[in-house]
Amino acid sequence: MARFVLSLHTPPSDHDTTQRIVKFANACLAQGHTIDAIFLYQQGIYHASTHFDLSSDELQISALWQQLADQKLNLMLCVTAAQKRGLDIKNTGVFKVAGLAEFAMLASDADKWVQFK
Amino acid sequence: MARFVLSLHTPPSDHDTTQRIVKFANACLAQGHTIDAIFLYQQGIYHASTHFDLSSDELQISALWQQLADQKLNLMLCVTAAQKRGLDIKNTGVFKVAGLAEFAMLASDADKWVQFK
Amino acid sequence: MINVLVMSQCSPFDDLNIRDALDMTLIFAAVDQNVSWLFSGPAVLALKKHQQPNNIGLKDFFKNIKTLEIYDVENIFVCEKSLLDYGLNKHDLLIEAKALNFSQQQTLIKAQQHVVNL
Amino acid sequence: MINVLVMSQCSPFDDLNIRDALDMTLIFAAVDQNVSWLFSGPAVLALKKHQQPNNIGLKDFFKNIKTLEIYDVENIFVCEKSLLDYGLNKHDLLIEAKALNFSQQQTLIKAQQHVVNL
Amino acid sequence: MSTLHIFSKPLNYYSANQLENLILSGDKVLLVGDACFAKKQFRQFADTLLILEQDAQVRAIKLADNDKAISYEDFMALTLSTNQSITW
Amino acid sequence: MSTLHIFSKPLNYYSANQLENLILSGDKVLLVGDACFAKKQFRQFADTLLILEQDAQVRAIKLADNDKAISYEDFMALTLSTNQSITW
Repeated sequence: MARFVLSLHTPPSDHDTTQRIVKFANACLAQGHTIDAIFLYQQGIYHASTHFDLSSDELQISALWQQLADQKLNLMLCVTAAQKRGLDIKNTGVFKVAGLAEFAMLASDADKWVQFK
Repeated sequence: MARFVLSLHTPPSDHDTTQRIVKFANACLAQGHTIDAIFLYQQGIYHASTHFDLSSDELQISALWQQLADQKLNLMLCVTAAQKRGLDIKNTGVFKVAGLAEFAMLASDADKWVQFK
Repeated sequence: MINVLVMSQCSPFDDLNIRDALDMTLIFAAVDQNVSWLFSGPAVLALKKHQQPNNIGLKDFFKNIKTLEIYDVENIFVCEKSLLDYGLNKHDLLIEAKALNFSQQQTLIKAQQHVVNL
Repeated sequence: MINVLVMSQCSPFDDLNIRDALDMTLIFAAVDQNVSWLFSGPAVLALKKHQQPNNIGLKDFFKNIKTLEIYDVENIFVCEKSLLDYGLNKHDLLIEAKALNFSQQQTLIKAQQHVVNL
Repeated sequence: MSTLHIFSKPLNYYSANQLENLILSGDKVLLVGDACFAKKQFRQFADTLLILEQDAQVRAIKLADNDKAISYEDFMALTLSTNQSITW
Repeated sequence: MSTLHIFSKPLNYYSANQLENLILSGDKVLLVGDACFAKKQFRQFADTLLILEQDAQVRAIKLADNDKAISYEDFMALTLSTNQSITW
């Protein structure tokens, strides 16, 4: 069984990329592989906002991440990327504030790093 | 004297575009022209965050907007763009939450609409 | 009444660009301006029939594009060359749109007070 | 120790892309991996000397790029063709960087465990 | 030694001149998202294009004989069977 | 009847084929931000390129005889002296 890290670089308004990383993560888990982290970087950090207000026919961003968190997936965001972009790092929902070094160590130990953007 | 509206479409991490719209706005005001609105749309809405944490050698996003607000400039953001992108619309600092229609009416009456991105 | 042109050049699911352009077009119509919407490059694919984004959880904004007709937004234009580039003809499109060559696009642009690129 | 390649293709002041790539490169060096950074397209301009973004209030990240040498990050590569495209030669660059032709870039890519495009 | 090249947008979003020099004949080219609309443009990079089936389907894209529709499980397996992936 | 065309990035960020058909000889082409690096690429669109002076200066860009450096006041005046502006 392989170990993955996934990184997300696009903002939550990119619904298409969002559904893709979530489906990819679910496929990994379904096949018994390990995902050591999903890491929000660049504009991806805005996914950790707790203030989405989406109508019911829209992709439900927060619910998708919650569903991955419920499976004990390690959801991280880059703190310096967030601070520069105005994200409230005290309220990041299911995402854990982390340093870039933490992710780099996980990526170094992983078999595969797949970028989504 | 002419009447302008300006719209900003890039996120606050695009420091270069940010300095440009602010300098353009100041040039308009210095020449005695009117700016009926600066409107945040698309990724631009993140400029209305109140959570920036930027080191002192970085472009000071919030201070720049404050300086324009002090000159009584009408700073607006698109509420639906903000809701979809996870901005906390109850805390938007010097920016006023507005509908797209409000901006469209101002743009219709303005001599010039200049987009920044 | 002023002339406003909304230009779209992004692919259909590139962020919310097409939807932002749709909102902008509808709102200028709502405040009684003479609004036009020009699709070029991969944006012409936003007018392609039979797409079903709801199958992967995405909003079906093609339904909303169809409402343009209901709201009497009639100035919908597509770049003729871009249709060709993506192998589309007028029958493949969701709504009625006038195909413009480059010289007609120039004329359209020159007639505007405001042009916005979304 | 694994091989990680950071690729930059954005222009210097396009959002924070170059700075994000710099952070990524420095952090992989800090956690003792064999990291390389490849600049191509307009990203080669991020290595151009004598730029002074602080004159318009922007952070002078070129100073930070120079620290790569201090942190012993030595695998800095530029696309030879892109240097040509932007009229730059090696003397115009802030730091020492090896110019690679396409075949050398292919070899570099094939040697990596991870490739990240920022 | 093959590389997986992932594209999510039509070709005009990328610097094409560089791509044709960095994608080798043994490499895999995967189209996801809006890149699925632009199969013809990407054909120059690989005889067989891999296409994420769900993304192509929702976009009403007809696949040609030399297109290979793949599932998310296949996508994941591809990242394991290649040496490295590049998301362009 | 002239249009102001504003570019902030090098040409590869745009669909060039379309641009050359939409920029007319009487139009004004203004380069700001990182577009200033790419004067040579934009020369095809206008004999005289307008260049935002501050943006060119911080990028250490030398101007040619047929470049016209302009201030923010000039930029603003340009939007008034042309019929419409397009920020590409």
